[in-house]
Amino acid sequence: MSTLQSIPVVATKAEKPSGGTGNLLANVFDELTAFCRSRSLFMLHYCTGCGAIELPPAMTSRFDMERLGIQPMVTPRQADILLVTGYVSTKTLKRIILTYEQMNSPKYVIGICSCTVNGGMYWQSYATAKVLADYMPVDMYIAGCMPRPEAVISGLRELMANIRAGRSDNWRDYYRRYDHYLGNQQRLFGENWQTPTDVIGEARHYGQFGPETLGEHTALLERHQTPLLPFEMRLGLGGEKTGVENKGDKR
Amino acid sequence: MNPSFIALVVALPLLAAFLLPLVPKVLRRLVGPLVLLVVAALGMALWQASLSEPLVLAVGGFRPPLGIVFYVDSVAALFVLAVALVTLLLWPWGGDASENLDRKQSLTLVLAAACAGLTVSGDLFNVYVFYELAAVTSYGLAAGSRTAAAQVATFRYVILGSLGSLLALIGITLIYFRSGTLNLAHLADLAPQTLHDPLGLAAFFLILLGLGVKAELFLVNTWAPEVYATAEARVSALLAGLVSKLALLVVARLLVLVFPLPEAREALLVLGMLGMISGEFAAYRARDIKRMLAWSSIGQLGAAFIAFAIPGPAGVAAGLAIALHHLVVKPALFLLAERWGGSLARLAGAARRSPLGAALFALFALSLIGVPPLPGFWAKYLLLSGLAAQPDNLYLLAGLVVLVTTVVEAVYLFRVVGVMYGREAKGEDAGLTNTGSANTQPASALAGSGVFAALLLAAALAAPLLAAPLGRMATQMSDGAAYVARVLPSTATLSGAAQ
Amino acid sequence: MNALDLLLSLSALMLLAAFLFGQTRVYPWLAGILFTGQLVLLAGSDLPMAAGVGLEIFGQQVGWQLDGFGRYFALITIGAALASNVYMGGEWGERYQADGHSLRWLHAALAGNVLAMLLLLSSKDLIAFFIGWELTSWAGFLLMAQGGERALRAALRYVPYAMGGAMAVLGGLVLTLSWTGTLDLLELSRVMSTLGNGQLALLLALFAIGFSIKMGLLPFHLWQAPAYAEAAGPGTAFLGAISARMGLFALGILLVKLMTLSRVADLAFIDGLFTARDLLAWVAALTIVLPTFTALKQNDARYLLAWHGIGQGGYMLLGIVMGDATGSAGGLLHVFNYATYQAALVLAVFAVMHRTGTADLNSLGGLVTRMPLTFLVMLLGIIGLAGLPPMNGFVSKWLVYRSLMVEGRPLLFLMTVIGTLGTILSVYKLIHNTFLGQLRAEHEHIREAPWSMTVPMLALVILAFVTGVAPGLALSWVAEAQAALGLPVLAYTLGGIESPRGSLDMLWIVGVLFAGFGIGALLFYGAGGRSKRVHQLDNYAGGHFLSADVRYHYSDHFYAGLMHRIGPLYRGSFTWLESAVASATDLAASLMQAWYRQAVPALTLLVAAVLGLGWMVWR
Amino acid sequence: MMHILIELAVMPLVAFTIGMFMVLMMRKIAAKIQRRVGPPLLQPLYDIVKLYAKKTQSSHGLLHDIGIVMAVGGYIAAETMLPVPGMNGIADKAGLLTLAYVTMIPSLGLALGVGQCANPNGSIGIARALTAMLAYDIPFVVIIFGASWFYGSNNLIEVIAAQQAGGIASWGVTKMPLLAIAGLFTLYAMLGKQPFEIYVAPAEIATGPMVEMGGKHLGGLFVMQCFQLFTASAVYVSMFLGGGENWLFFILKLFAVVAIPMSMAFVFPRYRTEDVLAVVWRWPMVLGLAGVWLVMH
Repeated sequence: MSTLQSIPVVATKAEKPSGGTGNLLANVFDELTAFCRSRSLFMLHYCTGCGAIELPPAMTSRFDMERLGIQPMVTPRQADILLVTGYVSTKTLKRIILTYEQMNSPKYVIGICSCTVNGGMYWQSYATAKVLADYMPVDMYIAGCMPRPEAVISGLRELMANIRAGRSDNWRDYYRRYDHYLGNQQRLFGENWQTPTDVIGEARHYGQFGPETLGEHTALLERHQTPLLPFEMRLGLGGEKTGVENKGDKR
Repeated sequence: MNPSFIALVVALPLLAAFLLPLVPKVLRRLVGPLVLLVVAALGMALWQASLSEPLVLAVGGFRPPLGIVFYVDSVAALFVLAVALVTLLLWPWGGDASENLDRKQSLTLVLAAACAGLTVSGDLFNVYVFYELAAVTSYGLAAGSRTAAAQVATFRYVILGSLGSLLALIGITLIYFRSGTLNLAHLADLAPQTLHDPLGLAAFFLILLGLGVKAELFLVNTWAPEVYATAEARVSALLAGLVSKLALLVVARLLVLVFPLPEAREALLVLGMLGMISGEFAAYRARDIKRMLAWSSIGQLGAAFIAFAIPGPAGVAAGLAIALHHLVVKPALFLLAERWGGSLARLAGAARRSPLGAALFALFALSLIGVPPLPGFWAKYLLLSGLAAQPDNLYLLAGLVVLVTTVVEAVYLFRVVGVMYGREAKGEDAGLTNTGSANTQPASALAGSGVFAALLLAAALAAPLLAAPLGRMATQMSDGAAYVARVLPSTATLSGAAQ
Repeated sequence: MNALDLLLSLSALMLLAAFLFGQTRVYPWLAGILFTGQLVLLAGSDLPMAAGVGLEIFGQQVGWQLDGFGRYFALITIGAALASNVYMGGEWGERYQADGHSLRWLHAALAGNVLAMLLLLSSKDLIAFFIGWELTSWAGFLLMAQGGERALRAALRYVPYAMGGAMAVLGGLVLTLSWTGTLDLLELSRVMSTLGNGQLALLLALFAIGFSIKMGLLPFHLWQAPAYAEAAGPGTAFLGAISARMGLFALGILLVKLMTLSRVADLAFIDGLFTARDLLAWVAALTIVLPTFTALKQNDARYLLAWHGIGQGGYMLLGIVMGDATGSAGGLLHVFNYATYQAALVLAVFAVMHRTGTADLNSLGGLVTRMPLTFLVMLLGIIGLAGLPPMNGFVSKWLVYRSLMVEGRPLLFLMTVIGTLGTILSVYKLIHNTFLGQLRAEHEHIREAPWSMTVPMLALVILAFVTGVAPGLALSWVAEAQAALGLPVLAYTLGGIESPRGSLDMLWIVGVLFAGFGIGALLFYGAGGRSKRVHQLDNYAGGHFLSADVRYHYSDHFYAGLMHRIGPLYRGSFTWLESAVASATDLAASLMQAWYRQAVPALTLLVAAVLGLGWMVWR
Repeated sequence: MMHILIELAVMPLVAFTIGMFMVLMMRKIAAKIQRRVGPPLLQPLYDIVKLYAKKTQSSHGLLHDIGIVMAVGGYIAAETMLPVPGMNGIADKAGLLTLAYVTMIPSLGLALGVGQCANPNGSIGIARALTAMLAYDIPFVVIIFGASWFYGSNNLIEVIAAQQAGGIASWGVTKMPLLAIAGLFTLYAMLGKQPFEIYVAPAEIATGPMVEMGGKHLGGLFVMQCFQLFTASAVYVSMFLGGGENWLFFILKLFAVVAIPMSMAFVFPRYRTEDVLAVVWRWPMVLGLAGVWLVMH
């Protein structure tokens, strides 16, 4: 991890779409969705550092991202791409992780600037997380200090190509190797670390559960975590006294 | 029925009052109630008899207009009955030192006699005598609670009362000076020639002011709030409920018989309106329940004056209805207020300590503001429909006054109801609230007002039945010619022939 | 004993029963049976239902007779009472008693209200009418005053209004008697319109003011919201649903039957431009707008609904004043429609109060997962209140709009729509602040309201929905009421109305709407990927970590921008009038007290005597 | 009966397709004004397909979903009440006024869904959006009133027939120019683009109502936007531009109606909520009332 070589650029091999051979209709459908995914990318630019300054030119008339179907979006729910544009301080990283976890898959992370690759000029900072890929799967790094808009655009085009070809599936990695990422996060933030999202539950729900989803770190997490089961609607009618008891009931 | 029984209704209580100290102690407490029961029975009998035709008694056999005449039409009989019943209900049963109690009982009996006398008297001189008798006894009763405040208030009352009597006397003198008689029937006969001029009107006005002191007429009623607030509740109830009505009755008789003039009516109307406005509005800000009731009764009597100002049987019917209704309601309210003196805030939560008392208060309040089907509504209906039927705009204005003041009345009465049913005072205010037995109702007061409430409800249920007798009473009373004809058969036929 | 006698005796019997054993568990069942019996009796009888007994008092005949117009209101009254009765018969009533209130008195007040209203609705002459009117007012007072100190205070504020109204009516009554010589309504309907303009105007003013107070028309509306909101739960529902409509009933009789709208239109303020009828229409329109936007400012769910109750009254009156078949049908239909969803809404709010202990819109939120049935009731209720399809509120409002369009009253039409839009805003705030958004930690263990509360609410909204889909069901009663009142009768179909100038067929509209929802659901659930529920704390907050102790439900000052613009326009509207009257009364009272406190009464007496003599002598 | 069922199915589809191209046009116009190339032809479709095809979708509960269902379903229903060339759907059973109210259902649904998300940004956005609705619907109903009064009917089929009877000379825009201008202004506000998009305000309240919408929830909103554009423009065309004589003219008119406000929109910053109220209650209102007065006299 401390050497440049050990930083994965593409973490996992692309998975073949299921049922790839048999059903023609399903194939067409998968192709269509893959195509649409690659041609419609909503990005959330988490402007942590100086790299953000290169995005406006990339978006506006000079380079016009929209012709590629790329638009800026505002909240993680709406976004497909998380752009991390610069150095990541420990405090910021917490937010980035939360934001990443709140995004809907398939989701892609792009690290812009050298700082996200290896800490860059903040290599020696005690308060900066050096390698973004330790904490979440990164699909694309656009190195440079700062990378010019041309580089940003070309990086995005490459991501599009990857998506189109089904090569960019790192979001699965986060579910499958959650224990790994969580471990790194815990190392940095301490063992009380948790987000209000339920990654393990999602992994189960969407069938992304892997052998490394759970492990010692998730066990630690479960010890600390206040359970965050969503409120299900419930009827619970009747009951003579419960209402009265609950009246002033404070948790 | 023998007309000589009429004398008994005056004589019996008077006699009993004077003989009371002589009666053995064991029986002494029974004398008064027994006498009043007898009077009540007589009143009932008289009412039955007089509904068809009024009764006349020439006392000592001297024919009117020379002798003393007692005239009992159905109204007078009813008031005799009312006097007896109300006095009985407000009878001072005890709870006091013995000699003081004797005095009170005697005074009450004298008051009953005077009131009965006022109702049945057929001439102005007797009216004046009984009026003075009633006045003096009421001074005595008002000061009976022997507190300093009561005595100050009574002193004020005495001064006003005496001045009023003086004015009334001057008025009577003027009338006598002009017409040479004081017999009402005779006066009624002579009035068109002798009294329907400014001087006659002035005499009427003076009498009106004089009697008005008792009838809580506006201008001369400033004694009422203090006296009612400081006197014992039953005395206040007697004065507000009974004595005032009898003074009113006399004024009404004068108006019908001697002064059926627009000017006289106008004076009554204007003073009635002012009384209503001043009473009800003053009550709006009252902070003490007895004062509030006092002002309310001023207002109600204003309404009665307005009613009697309406010409014809309609006015008399309305006036009688209001007067009788008030006669039932106001004493009951005063009885309830006996233990509720002081600041209104102290009543907070009274409904919990005395639920029956509070419920009765609410019932009387509803009737007082005229919520159908309680009798108060019919009284108000008669008054208003009488007023609306008059072409003169002043009557319409009076109607407006009645309507507006009723709203004010509802607000302050229900403010009290609200306080009683509201939350009990807490913390610092708690000291103000009388706790324990202090403002629960004594059984006798509750029983008394319970009887009044029963009367009220009975009247509400029987309203359709009461309409006919009331109408007949009103016709009887408003028919001046019949009065003259009954008392002075010869003259009436003469003037009838002359026409 | 004929049908009306039976009806009234049943009602009186219930009042008696409530007094005797209203606090027991048996009573609600008995009352439920009796109310149902009354409903059946009422719906099944031939019209007009005349009472066998009558009185003669002070020369006036007093009698009772129920026609189609009265029966329409009576049905709604008893229906609302039935729902309220069931609601308070269960757990709600037990809690109410446990809190130290008297359930017996509450039941008695409800039964008393029903009896009083039935008497009012079936009055055959003005005396019976006034008796019913006053009984209704005071029975209403009794219902309002129960449930605590604040309720009592609010009810006391009602007293001067109620009495003022009653006295205005009484004044009108005696003047009517004096001018026409009769108080019989049938007789009056022939005679009253022949009175001169001046007399008619005075009568109109007196009666209309009296009736408006009950109905809460501007500017006499200030009492209503607190009085209705603070009453005990089912009482609020009953009051809100029907009580104020007695004013509308009376106005309907007065304007249409007795005076006739064309005569009212003769009373011109400015010849040909502004008549008394226009004034009424404008009062109704302003009553829609101002109270609705006052409701928008409320932070208590009960007050919010109560203010809407005032506003919705405006639609009803406006419809009746328009006087054509469509408008009056809309106005009348709105009485029924409004009663159904308003009662349901109020009951839902009180169900929330029952569980959480508060109706404060700033301390609730997220209850949809805990009280889904109550939420459903409120959702359907607010759709009705806002007047959107498919609920019945849409149909009645549509009829009123339609009438205003056809009659060519653009400004009045605009007012009604402004009212509707304001309602949409305010009801969204209601449901949002109560049921949506963050569920508070202290409410996590809340349970749904018990059956005794949910069943009446659900029944009411189902009724509101069914009569929204098939308004013809309710329009048959409305047509009967129109006929009884002498209005042109609406030609209706089961789904609405058929007209070349634009018809309304709710069956189709609702059908298509639900088909649309179906397709929408198909697209959503069928076409998309699987979804997973997330916890409310898993929420976008700019990267901030939310926790249960942080309150992030946006509820206070909900329409900040709007209020910034329009708030100053109506802040404290008409309260100045009330306080001016109160101050004037206070001033007058002080002056009068000063008179009675004067130091030298004897001098006054002498001066008065001299002045009086002078007046007598020289006048 | 079969006929009408087919219409009911086809009309929303047509509306959606046209609406999608309107979205494209809107984005293209914005791009051209900003000297950009802009999105490719099928970009709106790509966006919608991608959103629906998201592998993980987070929902805040049943109501969050139902809100979207209501938002889309309500518009699907509304489209059947809007006559297009050759198809009348159920326009004769529900007039203009009904249509106006039916189109409030999607807004209500959306509002419910957003409320369930428990995000204060969303709630603020909805509060502002409802305020904006209050702002533009008031002049809108004035215009509806004027048009209905002029044509003597609430029924869009008749409104369109009356206009087509006499060519351009009998179009609403020539007969009631003031109302037409007011209508265009109102339509502009209704479309919710600059300067009337305070309820979205991305940098302030994170796109307001859409803050928690991802995946098919957001996709549903995109679909709804297509419908919304179509509905607003089709209502305007039916009231003032003679409806559709044939598909070609109809589509041209529709696109023109959307193009006019959109060509202005992207050069504006945005109004605050209270200023939206002020501006919409002033100009279109005055014009509309004057127009109604002219129509009625």
